[in-house]
Amino acid sequence: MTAQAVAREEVVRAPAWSPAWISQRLQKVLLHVVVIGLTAAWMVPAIALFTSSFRHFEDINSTGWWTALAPPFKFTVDNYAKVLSSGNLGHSIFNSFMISIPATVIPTTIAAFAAYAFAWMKFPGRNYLFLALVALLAVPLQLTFVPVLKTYVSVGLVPQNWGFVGVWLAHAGYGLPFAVYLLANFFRALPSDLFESAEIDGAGTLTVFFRIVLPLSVPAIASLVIFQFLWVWNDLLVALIYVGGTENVAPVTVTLANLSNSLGQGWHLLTAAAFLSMIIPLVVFISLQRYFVRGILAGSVKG
Amino acid sequence: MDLLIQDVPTLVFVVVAVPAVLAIYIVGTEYLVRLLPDKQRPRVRPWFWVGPALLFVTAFLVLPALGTVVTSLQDHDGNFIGLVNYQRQLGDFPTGGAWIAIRNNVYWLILYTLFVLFFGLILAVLFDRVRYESIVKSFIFLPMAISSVALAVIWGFMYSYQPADAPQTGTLNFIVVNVFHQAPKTWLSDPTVNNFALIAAAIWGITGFAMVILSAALKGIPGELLEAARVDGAGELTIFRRVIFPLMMPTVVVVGTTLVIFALKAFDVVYVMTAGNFQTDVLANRMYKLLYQSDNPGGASAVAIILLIAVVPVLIFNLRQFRAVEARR
Amino acid sequence: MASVTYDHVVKRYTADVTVVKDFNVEIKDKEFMVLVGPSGCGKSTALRMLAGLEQISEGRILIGDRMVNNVAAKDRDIAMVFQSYALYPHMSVYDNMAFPLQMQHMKKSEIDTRVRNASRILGLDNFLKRKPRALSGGQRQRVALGRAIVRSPKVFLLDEPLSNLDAKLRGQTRVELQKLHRDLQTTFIYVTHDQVEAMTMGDRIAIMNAGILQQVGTPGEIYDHPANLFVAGFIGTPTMNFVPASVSDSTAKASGFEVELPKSLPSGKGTLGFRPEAVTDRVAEGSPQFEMKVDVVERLGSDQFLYGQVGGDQVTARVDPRMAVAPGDRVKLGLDTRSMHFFDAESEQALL
Amino acid sequence: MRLIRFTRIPVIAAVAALVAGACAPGASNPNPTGAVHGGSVSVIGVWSDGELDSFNAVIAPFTQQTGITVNFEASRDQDAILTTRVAAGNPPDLAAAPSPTLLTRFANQRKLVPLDNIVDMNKMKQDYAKTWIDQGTVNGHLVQIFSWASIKGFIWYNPKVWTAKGYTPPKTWGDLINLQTKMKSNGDTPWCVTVNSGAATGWPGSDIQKEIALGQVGPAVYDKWWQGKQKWTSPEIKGAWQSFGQLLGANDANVYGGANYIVNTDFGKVGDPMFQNPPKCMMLNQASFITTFFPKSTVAGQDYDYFTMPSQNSANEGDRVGAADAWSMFHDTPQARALLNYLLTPEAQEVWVKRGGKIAVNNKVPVNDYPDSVSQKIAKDLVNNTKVLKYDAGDLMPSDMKNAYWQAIVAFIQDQSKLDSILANLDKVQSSAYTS
Repeated sequence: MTAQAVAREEVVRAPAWSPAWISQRLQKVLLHVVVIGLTAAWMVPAIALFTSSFRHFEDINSTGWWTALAPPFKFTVDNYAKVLSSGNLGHSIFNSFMISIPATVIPTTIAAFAAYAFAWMKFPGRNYLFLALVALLAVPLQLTFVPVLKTYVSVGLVPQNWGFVGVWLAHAGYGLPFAVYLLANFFRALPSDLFESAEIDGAGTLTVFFRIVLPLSVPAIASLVIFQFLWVWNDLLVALIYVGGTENVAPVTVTLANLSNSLGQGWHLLTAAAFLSMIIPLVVFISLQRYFVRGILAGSVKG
Repeated sequence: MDLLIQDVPTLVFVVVAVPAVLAIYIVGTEYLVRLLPDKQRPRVRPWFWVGPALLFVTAFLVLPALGTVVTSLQDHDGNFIGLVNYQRQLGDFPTGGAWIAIRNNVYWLILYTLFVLFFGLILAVLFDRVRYESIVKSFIFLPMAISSVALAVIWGFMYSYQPADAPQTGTLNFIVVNVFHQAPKTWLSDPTVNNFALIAAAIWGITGFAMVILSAALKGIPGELLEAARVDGAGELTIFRRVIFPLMMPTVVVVGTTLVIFALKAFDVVYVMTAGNFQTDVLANRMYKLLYQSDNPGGASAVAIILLIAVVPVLIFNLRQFRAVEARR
Repeated sequence: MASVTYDHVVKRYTADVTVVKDFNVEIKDKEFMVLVGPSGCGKSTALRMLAGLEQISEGRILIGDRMVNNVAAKDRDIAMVFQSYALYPHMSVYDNMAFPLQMQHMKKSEIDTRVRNASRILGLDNFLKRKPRALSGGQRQRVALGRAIVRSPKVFLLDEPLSNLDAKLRGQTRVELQKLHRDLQTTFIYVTHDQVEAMTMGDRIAIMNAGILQQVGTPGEIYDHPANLFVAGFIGTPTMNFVPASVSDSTAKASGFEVELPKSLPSGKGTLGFRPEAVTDRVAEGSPQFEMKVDVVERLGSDQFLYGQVGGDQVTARVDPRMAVAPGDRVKLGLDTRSMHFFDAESEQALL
Repeated sequence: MRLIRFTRIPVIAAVAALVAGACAPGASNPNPTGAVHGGSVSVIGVWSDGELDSFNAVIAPFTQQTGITVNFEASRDQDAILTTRVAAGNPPDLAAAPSPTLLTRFANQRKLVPLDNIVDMNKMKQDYAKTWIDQGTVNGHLVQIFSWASIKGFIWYNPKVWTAKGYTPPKTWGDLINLQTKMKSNGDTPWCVTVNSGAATGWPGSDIQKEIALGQVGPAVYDKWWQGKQKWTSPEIKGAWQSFGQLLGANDANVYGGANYIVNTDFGKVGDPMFQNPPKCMMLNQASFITTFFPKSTVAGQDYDYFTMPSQNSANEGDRVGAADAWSMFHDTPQARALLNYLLTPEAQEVWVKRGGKIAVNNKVPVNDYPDSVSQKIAKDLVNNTKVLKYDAGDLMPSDMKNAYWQAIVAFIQDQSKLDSILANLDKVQSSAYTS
């Protein structure tokens, strides 16, 4: 039994029906009530959307979504059928993967290098350079489109020749400030003793980075991957600018946005589309969630 | 379908090759660094590590930002006109120029940042104590996965308005009418509530972000520390205040800073729900309109620069924060 | 297996922040040297400069005959045990110990032999597959030692390695460390703020204060002949009694008593120092006597300490544990003049 | 398959470029100069969903005949996409826009290819109303052509309900006001108005106001107005606002749901209350396309019909406001020429017309091609009874003026008593919007 487990036993076990025991029980119950209550409240808008996605257009327009939860249950899968049958969906999901995966991998890798340097290497102007990088988070992307696209056009980096490369690089550039900021913050929190110990043990910069920093930063990298993937996956504008909206390259956001027409007709299909487009990011989130484990640093240092 | 299958090797290639290339880069440069005399190495090495990141942000953000500074000082035909664009945006206080947008950004800055941090922390800490953590976390995270267009549809269901004599189709107005017996409210067009309605929708959308990062930081706090505090007889609130919060402070600063910047850049929710009408304009939306509708790049650039300048106090706070962290180690 | 020499070593962070000033020590081969001092005195910095974790601002550090100022930490052939242990949390105990050897590109079989050898010495055989988080504090501490041992370094550096252990385990480990030092036949440099550790473990002790080396010597030398007021006060529990006194010729006059010193000193004011054990209930013929008003009585079983007033001064006495005394009592005590110290008022240096 | 061709090999090179920092080898654009057969033309437009299906139906015979592929990019953020790509030098070959504002801006920036020698001008003059040619001409060159239109100034009602209640379509403005009064005295709500439309909120109201203006003051003042030479506070323009207010009634009492409902409800839902049973309002004013937003169960001629907005000045009877899909060319390629010329033909335009929701701009499109009696009536009306067709004034104003106009409509609906300050503010915008 570990020291932790021992401590936990001591805390939890108060004699049955003692005041401490009762108050602990009450706290537990209260905790569950609060957790479930908050989550339920949070879910209301999503439940509204989910319910509506199974309703007829006319019903959505004329009665509140909650009325569908009482008899007569007039549910329909028409919205889903319409969305799924829009011919380009499968292809555009694939396009979204083609865009999102490299656009996540590239900035995450580059950010990890930079964050390590910012967190653990000393060089002149380090703090100011880092802050400048953070400040770039505030640059409105719309203002970068013209100069960047101009450069792309002048070097021929257009979709006709280079496919998705332009949008990968752009997403990498746009995602880097946050990525470096998040990772550097996490790297900085690693105990310095580990680095010094490794240095004395004879580990070079590379060994420290690959064998100590990266394995210990898995939760931070996992959250970064989730967010970068999500942002790219949900992005509409950057994709439209750098790859365009033609069917063969359109990501799923473009295809779904086109479900409703220019005058706004067909918006009810977005209810179903929203749930379908949510699936992939949620799968990514859930599958990476197991890396958010307690105490990845436990046992390394004390105090 | 065969088209998809044929492209899979491309994808796999990219996923494997890109990190491989970057790994080769970093190993290769380290090899180069080792050719240098001992003393030079720590001076040269960091630049190889930050190099690719600097290259990317320079090309995609720094140069365009510098161009924006230049554009903000020019008129439509590219003539230098000094600060006229800024004067136009900052003239006619308090309702002219960009002032309504600035006022609303202040609302966003305060309410959005504080509430998201608050909810993010509360949820991270509470969820940490239940066994079904991963499920409830997924639920809170879910809005993150919704695109802004769908967000408008979702919150349309919440805020929709019907005349008092018609059945309400909006969740909030249903409650207002049937529980509080009040006249239905026009959540999105009434200037006394609409900014808060938009901010609420945005808070709902982004809290998952704060929760995930704060939760990761929370998991980084060694369990022994919490157990020790509990054995010492500290109450849960005390533990949160005295142990958890101070240890999470650097991460709170990171999330807080990011949220402040998100608040300053608030755009999607406003754009899709009110488009800045009914006094809900924000700087980013104003910039968008100036840029794409009014054909006024100078004005748009001035707004963008105002936005960038607004970030400076946050950066100074950050600088002090990580100087404090460095002093501690 | 190597001596270590600090030669006029200075560590400066900024122009006006100097944490180690003109530090000179020669540590002999296979010696167990303890660097001791209050926290912030520069002892850890001195060690970290030797380890290569801090740049040396001035002076030289030699390991054996080799100047290591510009040698990278990993090339100095040293091993270090950190106060926090600094175990790699994602690696097993085995991997933690094997890591420094892998860094030397040692053969797998050789690594295995060494790790198993070290784990046998430290009694970690049954834990090799565990992660550090599944170990107790004492076990983690031994893994940290093991990681140092496997390398068979020329010099062993230990930075307060016992401070995270509870009192009982600390006492135990102290003994183990001394045994380990004997077995390994290697130079140990041990940093601590605990004078008990210093006195019990060190072949020699170097005492630092405010970045300045105060005195180097064997525990006995330091205890019996402290070089200055600081060393005298730092070593020994309870602390040495310090009483303001004025000297003329060989007579020191304090507020409550007078004492004849073994030799004459230049006249002037200063501080008279004598350890509690010099103040006893056995009143010897011809030696000074005084009356103490007792404030606090501490019975430790083997000893009994009295804290009280003599004249206007605070004095501690070690008396026979069987002596019956209560707070508020006035007792007659004698002073053993054989171990008297006198410190100059200005320089605080020991004149006696 | 196209995807594969342009991704796989460059990917490897791209990775190499990442490492070396080398520039990509710029592949030259295909520039076929010979016969117009095969190749492709890129188009950016706003159509999606059903509209895109209709457009594809228009394109199908073209592609079949010429072998030219049309790469259509749909984007509802057209302002952003097109502005950016034009500014960056990466425009599509052709762009189709729902209003000429953006394209006229590009024309003034000399980014558009003049079409004078690309289309057959004589044929255009025969087949097209003069408005469309004038409208497409900027700085003396034809730079825009129009394909499909929507005509404004139609007041829609439910004939079944009207017959039952004894209402008849009014011929004059006075009749309309009387009808309104009669409806109210019967306990009916005369109007349905909804003006919410995201960033463009207010435009449906502005349509009503500008139809009234054209009918009141005639084409000359109308032109001066959108050109910024007629003050908003002038009696002519202010009169139109007041007439608009007359329809809305004091505190918008003539409109179902009042101000809150008007500004909060999407313009597309305008007909919903009218088709409820019992109907919540008696009529609504919207352009010809609105029929596609009516509930699917409604039948043209039976459930809905229209009459045209009566003019207050008989001299202006038959003056209509319209808007149309505008086309411009950025790259003069044989394929782009071919497509543009095809779009001008009645054959192309009738394809969409048959599918409903659009009115052909080409006069040669036979009335019988329209799918129902109501749209046939509109087509006939346009040819026979329309004296002057004026382009939507809002779309012709500079963006800042147009946006201020729409916002003023919202403000007016919310509080009609503020008309003077609203118009004064519009004058202020007018004084700066036209100069920058």
